[in-house]
Amino acid sequence: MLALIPLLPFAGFLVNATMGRRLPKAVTGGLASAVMVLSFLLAVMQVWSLAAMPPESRQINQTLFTWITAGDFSLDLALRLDALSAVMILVITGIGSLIHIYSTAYMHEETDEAFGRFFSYLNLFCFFMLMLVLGSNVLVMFVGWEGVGLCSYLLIGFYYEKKSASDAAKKAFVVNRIGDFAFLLATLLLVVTFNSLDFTTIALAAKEMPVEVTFGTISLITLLMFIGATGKSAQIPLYVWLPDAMEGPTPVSALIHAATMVTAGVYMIGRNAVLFEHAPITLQIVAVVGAATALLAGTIGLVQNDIKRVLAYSTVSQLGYMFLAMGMGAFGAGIFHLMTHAFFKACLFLGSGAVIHALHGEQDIRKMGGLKKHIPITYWTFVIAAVAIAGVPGLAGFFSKDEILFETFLHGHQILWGVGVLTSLLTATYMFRLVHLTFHGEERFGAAAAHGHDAHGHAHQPHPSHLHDAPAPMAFALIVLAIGSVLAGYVGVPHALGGHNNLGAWLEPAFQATNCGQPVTTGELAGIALEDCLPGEEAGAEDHAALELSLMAVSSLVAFAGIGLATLLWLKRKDIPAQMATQFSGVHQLLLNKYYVDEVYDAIIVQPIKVVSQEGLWRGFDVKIVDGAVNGAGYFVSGVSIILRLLQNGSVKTYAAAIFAGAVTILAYYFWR
Amino acid sequence: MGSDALLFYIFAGAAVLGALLVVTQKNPVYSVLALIASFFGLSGLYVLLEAPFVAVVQIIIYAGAIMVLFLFTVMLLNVPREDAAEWDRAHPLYRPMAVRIGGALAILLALELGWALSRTAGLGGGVADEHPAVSSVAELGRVLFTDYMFAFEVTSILIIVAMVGAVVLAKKREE
Amino acid sequence: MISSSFDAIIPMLCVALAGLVVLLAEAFRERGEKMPIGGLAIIGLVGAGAASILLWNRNATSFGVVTADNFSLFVNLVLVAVGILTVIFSSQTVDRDKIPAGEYYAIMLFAIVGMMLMGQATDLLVIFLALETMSIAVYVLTGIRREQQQSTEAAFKYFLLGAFASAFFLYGVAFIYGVTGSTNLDRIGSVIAAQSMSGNPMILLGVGLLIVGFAFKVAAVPFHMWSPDVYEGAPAVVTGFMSTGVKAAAVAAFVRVFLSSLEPMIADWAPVLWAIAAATMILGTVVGVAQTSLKRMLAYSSIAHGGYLLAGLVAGNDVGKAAILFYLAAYALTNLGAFGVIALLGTRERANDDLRDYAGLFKSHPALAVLMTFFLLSLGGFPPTAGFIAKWYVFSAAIGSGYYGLAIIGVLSSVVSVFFYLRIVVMMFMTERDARPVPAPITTMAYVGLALSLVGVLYLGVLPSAVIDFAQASISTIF
Amino acid sequence: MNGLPLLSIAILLPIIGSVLLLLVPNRDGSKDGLVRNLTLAISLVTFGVTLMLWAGFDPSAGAPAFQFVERHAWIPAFGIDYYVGIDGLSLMLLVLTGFLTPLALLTSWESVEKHVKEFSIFMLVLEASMLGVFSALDIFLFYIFWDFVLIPMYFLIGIWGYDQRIYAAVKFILYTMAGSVLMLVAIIGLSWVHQSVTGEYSFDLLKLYELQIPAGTQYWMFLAFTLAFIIKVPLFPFHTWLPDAHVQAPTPGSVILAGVMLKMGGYGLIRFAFPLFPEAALYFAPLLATLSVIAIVYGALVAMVQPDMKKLVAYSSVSHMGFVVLGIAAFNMQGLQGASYQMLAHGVSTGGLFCIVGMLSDRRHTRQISEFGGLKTVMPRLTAVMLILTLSSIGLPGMNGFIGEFLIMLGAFKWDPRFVVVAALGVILSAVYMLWLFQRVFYGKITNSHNADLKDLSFREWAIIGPLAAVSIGMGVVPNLFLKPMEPAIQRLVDRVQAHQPLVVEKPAATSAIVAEVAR
Amino acid sequence: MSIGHYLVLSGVLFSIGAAGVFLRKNLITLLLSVEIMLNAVNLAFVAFGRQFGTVDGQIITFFVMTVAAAEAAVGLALVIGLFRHRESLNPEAFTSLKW
Repeated sequence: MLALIPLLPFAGFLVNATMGRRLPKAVTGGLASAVMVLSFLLAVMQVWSLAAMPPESRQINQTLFTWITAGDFSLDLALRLDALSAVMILVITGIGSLIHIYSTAYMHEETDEAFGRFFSYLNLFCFFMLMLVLGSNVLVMFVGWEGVGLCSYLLIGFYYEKKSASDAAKKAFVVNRIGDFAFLLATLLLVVTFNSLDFTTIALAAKEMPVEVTFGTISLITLLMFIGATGKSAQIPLYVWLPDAMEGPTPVSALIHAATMVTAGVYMIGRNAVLFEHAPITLQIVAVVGAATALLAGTIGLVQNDIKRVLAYSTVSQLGYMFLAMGMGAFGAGIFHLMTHAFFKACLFLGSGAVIHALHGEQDIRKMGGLKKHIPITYWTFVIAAVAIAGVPGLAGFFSKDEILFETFLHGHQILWGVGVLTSLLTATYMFRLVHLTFHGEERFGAAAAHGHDAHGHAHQPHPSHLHDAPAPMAFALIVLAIGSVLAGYVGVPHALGGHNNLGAWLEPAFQATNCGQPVTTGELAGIALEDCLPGEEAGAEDHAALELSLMAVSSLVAFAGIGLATLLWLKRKDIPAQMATQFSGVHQLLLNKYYVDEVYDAIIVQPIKVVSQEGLWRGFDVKIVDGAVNGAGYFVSGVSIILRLLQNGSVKTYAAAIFAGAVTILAYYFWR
Repeated sequence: MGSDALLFYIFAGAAVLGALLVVTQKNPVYSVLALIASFFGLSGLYVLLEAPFVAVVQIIIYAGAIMVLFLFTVMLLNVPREDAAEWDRAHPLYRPMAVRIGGALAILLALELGWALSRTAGLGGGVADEHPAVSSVAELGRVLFTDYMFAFEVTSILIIVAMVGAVVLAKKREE
Repeated sequence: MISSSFDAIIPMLCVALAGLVVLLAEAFRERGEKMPIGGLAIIGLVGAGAASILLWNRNATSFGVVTADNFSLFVNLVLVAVGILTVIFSSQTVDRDKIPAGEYYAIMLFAIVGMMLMGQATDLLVIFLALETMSIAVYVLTGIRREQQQSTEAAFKYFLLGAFASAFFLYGVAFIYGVTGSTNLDRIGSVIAAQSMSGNPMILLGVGLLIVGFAFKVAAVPFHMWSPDVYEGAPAVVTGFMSTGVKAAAVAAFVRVFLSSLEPMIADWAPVLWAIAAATMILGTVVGVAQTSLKRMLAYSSIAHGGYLLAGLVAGNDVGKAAILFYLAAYALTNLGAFGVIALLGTRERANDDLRDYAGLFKSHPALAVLMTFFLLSLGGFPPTAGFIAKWYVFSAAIGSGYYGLAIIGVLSSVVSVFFYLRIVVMMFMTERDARPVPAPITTMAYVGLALSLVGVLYLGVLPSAVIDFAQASISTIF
Repeated sequence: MNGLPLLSIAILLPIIGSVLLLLVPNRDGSKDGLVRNLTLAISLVTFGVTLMLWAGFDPSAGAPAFQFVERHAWIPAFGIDYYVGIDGLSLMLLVLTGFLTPLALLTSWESVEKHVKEFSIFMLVLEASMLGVFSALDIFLFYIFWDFVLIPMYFLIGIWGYDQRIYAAVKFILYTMAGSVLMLVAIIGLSWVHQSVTGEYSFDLLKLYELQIPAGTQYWMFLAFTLAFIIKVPLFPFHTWLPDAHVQAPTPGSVILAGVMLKMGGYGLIRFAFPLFPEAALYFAPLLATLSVIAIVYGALVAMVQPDMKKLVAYSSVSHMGFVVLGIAAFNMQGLQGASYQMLAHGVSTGGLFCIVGMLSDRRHTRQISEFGGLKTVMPRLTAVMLILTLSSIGLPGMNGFIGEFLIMLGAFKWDPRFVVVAALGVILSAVYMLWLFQRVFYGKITNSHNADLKDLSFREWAIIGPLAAVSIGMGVVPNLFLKPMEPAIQRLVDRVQAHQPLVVEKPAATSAIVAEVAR
Repeated sequence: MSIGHYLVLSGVLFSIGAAGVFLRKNLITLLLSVEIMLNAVNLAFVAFGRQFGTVDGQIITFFVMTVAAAEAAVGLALVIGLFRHRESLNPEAFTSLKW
């Protein structure tokens, strides 16, 4: 039953991959969407039955078969549904369904072949993503982990004829692989340490171990895992692939590069919460990296001009938030933000897709503006999502973001909290910069778009009068997601606001394996450990309600300030940004060029490796030295041969001399040995 | 020094001198004649060694027959002088080397032989000290046709081969 | 002592009689009359072979100086095979090259008599006589195409150096005679075994000079220098004949002298032979690399094979003796086959033995190319051919006596040798054909000969057990 | 079925087949079709026989170690037998050989046009000798097959190869032979050791396993064996014959070379070098592991910058086979299972890659990457299959490459994590070079007009590449199907080796010992 | 005279003969040099035989002479053959086979 959830999309993939090119679009798209919806319904059913179980034993297991055995190492291909993965599969299948539906319209102008290919990839992605979250052990999760990477590769490179697309695809895969390198090492360490890869087994075993005050095995494992997560979830230093990944079709950006795949790192930390709690040092690193990524991406997002890139950096930034939460040990908060983010970011991406669709491929926001009246549905859904992400009270983003900031502050990391708030301001600012430049102000598309992108192979020129709003399937997805953006937060309304943090409570057992029996005595770490040992409801509710409320107020203010700032700068006083750009041209250029990180990576890693490999290893070492030695041995023998044969000079006397000399030598040996 | 010793040195001197002349003469005719002289010296030594039949055979067969064959060939070919042909100089590797090396090796070989002999015990005694000489032709013949019967027969094959071979190699062939 | 028994010399007698009959037949031949002279020779050889088989295990001796122990009988059989194959290959080339058939076959048969005698003789003097009989016969065979300067030149070089080396050999015999008072191997052996001789410089002189003589015939470094020139200059069939027959006979005598009477002095001669064997293997293969004439290339290869044989001799153990016998058989069949192919491809005017002459042979003469390939693979020591088993066998002997170094030199040099064997294969199979004088059509008889060689090579390579047992039985009765 | 000597049938079938082919008169090439069909049929039957072996094989732990054993005295004087038998490890490699040969033959149908009959004979003989290598239990017999393999491969490269074929063929045969002859010396030495201990010669592997070999002897014999095997693998720095051989070989040659012949090296290490000389093996394992991790990274880096597709895949083999040696060096269950599995996986996926490169080069008569680009547009099916094989080569989880690499790294990690940290870099680098290749060849626009009308996979090509791709995936999904039969065999090997302590070698002493031995 | 004297003499003659092979540029002298070597050996045989008091040494010399005669016959035939080809007796004239 459980296995059907991923297998349905897989079946869809098989059909579309083999026959997609020959089937009409309606069938392909319909089939792909149908399997997703079906999968979603199945997921709901499964979660429903899960919810019916008592909280301590909320698990549904399904072992398919024994996958790998080698000596004492044995691994099952097994699936497990628990509270955490329940949230994930709902998000994946739910938002996945919507995006499938959306895509049937969005991709409609592709050829049959490309259309089928697109949906087969998309289905395959969902299959792998579900495997990722349902896998009951690290390796099954790793299958999903790499599988989604593969689909991401395929989908980013969907327009494979474009060099930039295929470059971006390769970059995404390779950067992810760097993370996987660490993840793989972590896996090996896990086997060596726990002799198992099963999440539950590991968690139970880890529970018995002391929290590592100094850097120990678990810290190393978790650190390596986190490095893996930075690859998949686009954190410093491996975030560079995600903005480039926007070369893929927009629904892909929405599904993979916003809602699901990129959150796999967050999910993975949540999945291994027990381990991470035993490694406070790693948690600190996670938090710092998360906060730094959030800020860095936010600053870059501020100046980008490509509608999707802004959203991409926003995604990186929001992922940083999630990691900040995870680093605080507030796993529930991280997952909460993951969920809400899935809604509004998907909505934003799909909205941007609708914009691009309307403008026939134009992505530069400097060439948009005033679209509000042309595409109202898109506009409104987009704005709702933007408000949600900005953290305006009452919408999804507010609750989740606030919980994170609260937890951060609570754990005594005021600096990180400050970073979080600053990022929050930036988020509100760049989101509304985007909204204003896209939808408000004067219309700048028209002629400009005539020689704009032609990413989708559209032949006809856009014209204002021909602008049309999202067709029904797209509109449907947008509206549902917008509603989600508003409402999703209410599953986790904090106690301070009189809620019950239902999501937190639901997730609690999934993270509950902490060894609360053994209090940790060492210094400041005690705080974290004790904090987690206390049941969530009592933890913050009474003592910190006031604090939480005041922090909420701060962030609400910040959200509004950001929106206001954006309105001021990009709607009212457009001269200021331009002025600033010239005044601080250095900073502006730095931001515009994304801190030159790609260039630096290229210069200090990629190019040296290429040059060293080509000139040093291959043409130098391999050809000249190693092969040179081999051929040299051959030449040596031939050379000696040519010299020695000259002794054979044809003169009978020389030959006699040789015999004579031989005889004399033998006798000499006998008498002077 | 007894008369034996004197005779030994005379004959030995003749043999060595003859041999030296053989290898130093440029004219092969002289070489052949010097070799015959050397053979006479050897023949004398055989007499000293109480092997008169060998001494006679040495003169009759060796000096008389084999050397005449050589002489005959030399006359037939009629090349009294060594020719320093152009191909001589064409071999920078060879010319001076082989002579020098050959000479040096010969001296080395002589030294080695001498050194070896000098270290061998029991060579100091007279040749004739231990056993009486067996020099009768009858005894010689008896041993030759009993113990060396087979070897004797083998030489017949050897001679046939040599004969047929010499004919095959040298006779004018009808084409 | 006259032994009343003639048994031991029957094989030789058969061959010698055949030789005489051939000579007589030639003498009474009418001008232009065709005679099945080759057939006569084969009959004699087959008779010798049959006699050898009948004498098996009887340990016959004749005249006190000839023995027909299994060792020599094995060698005899190898020589018979060499002889038969040579006769078969000659059948085509004798007519083509206008060689006087009667004399040619007679001398060849007498050479085989000398070879057989070398293996059977138990007296240094008889060995010397046998050596000379064989040598003189082979000198003549080498120079038999006297209208060719190369042939005569080769014969003269061989002759002069052979005589030179014979003198050394004989001098060695003299010293051994001087120390032991006898030329009989048994008596020499018992004298040497009775008293420690290794301090006696005279016997060492004798041993050293004997090594020179034998090593010359085996073409071991540095006494090898005649062989490339002679092999190149001689008619290909003769080259095949001498590279196998002479080597087999010389090695047989070498083994008999050094592993029977001189065995007690093994510590004295083994290091010398070790060095010679090593140098022979290395030089033979290394210089072979630079050759472009096939005959010359195979000459160097056969030098190297002499080195492998010596490795078996150095080992000095039972395995080594049997290995040498097996090696002789394997090498004889292989090398004769290879030279047979070369001979068949020659024309009267040109030997056609340059590497370039073999370009594209696979296209023009596929059967010959395939046969040649098998022979080359066997020479290179690839399974499943006789060459592999033979090499394995001698190296096994060397290793059994602890001579790892020699074995390693051996195997590495055989790798180098593969290089030049493969050059021929490359030419035959992988290169396009140049313009080349077309050889005379190849007779069925020649193909039969090659097929026989191939069957032998494969038989020894795939099912060597019978011959190995045979070889082991051959050495068990003597030494 | 038990009555039939199935193993010998498998080895002899191709030989009988090649004799049959000899009888087909085909001087002018008019019967090429018949020859091809006949050859394919023979190889398919052989494959069937190997499958029958699999079906009849008892993989349970209690079953006899070697099954289908046949033993006939061959050279009794030296205790040499025709002695064949298989355990799980051999079985899998036999099946791999049986599987790849018909596919390789199919690839020849268009690429090989001249001397079809001879080509077929060489392929069949090659198959027979490879089957022999994997099933010989007499070490002498093993060496014979081992050495013989070189000959047909030499001809395949030399006659049907590309421009530099002669150089490559000669280099191939000399290089690999130079390595293996020292093994011959060691094999002979081994039989003498057996003789000195028990009084009789034997080349029986199982008897030799039981020998207590003195430390100094082990030291050198292990090196001799290992040199032969790591040249075949090939391990850095003995790899340079491989790119030449691969690039110049015709497609079927490359497929067999990469698919099966390289495995002979790994198989030799597992079956011979380690269990015969356990102390020395444990002593040298770190050295081997060091070389193997260098090979992994080095091969990958050099592969990355190759302009020639075949060379790229060849260097990738160096990298992948480095993993195999790493797993063997670890010599624990995971490492060894992984290594064995990786051999199978690499055989399938790299064999497949060579097939595809061959198909492209058949169409365009070039293998330069720069000549291609945008092929996905014209040949989407080939692209899809190529993608599968690329991913398999990269080691994507769920594909065959991953299982092997993971187990190897796991085994090596349990042994010494330092090696794994370097080896795991290969995971990154393989993605770099394979995806870069994929991108340059298949992505982008068609810039070269020659590529514009290339045909997609034909039916025959589907028949070649389809099974390979399917098996690549299947092996990743149900690896236990392949791991299970090998397990008892590998367990036994591990037990044998791990029962020993590493050799404690005082190097100078050992060195002087060998010097003394050589000097004798 | 002691056996040593004869052996030394024999050694000297043998060395001279051996040297003769290198000193002269005439094929016939080369053959003569080989004859000197054989005679040196003969002397040793006879001396040894005398010392042992047997006829063996003397008999062996007969065989050596026979062999020498046979060699001379074939050798001279070859010399004539060579001379026919190049009108020269210089051994260096006959180096067409080399390397």
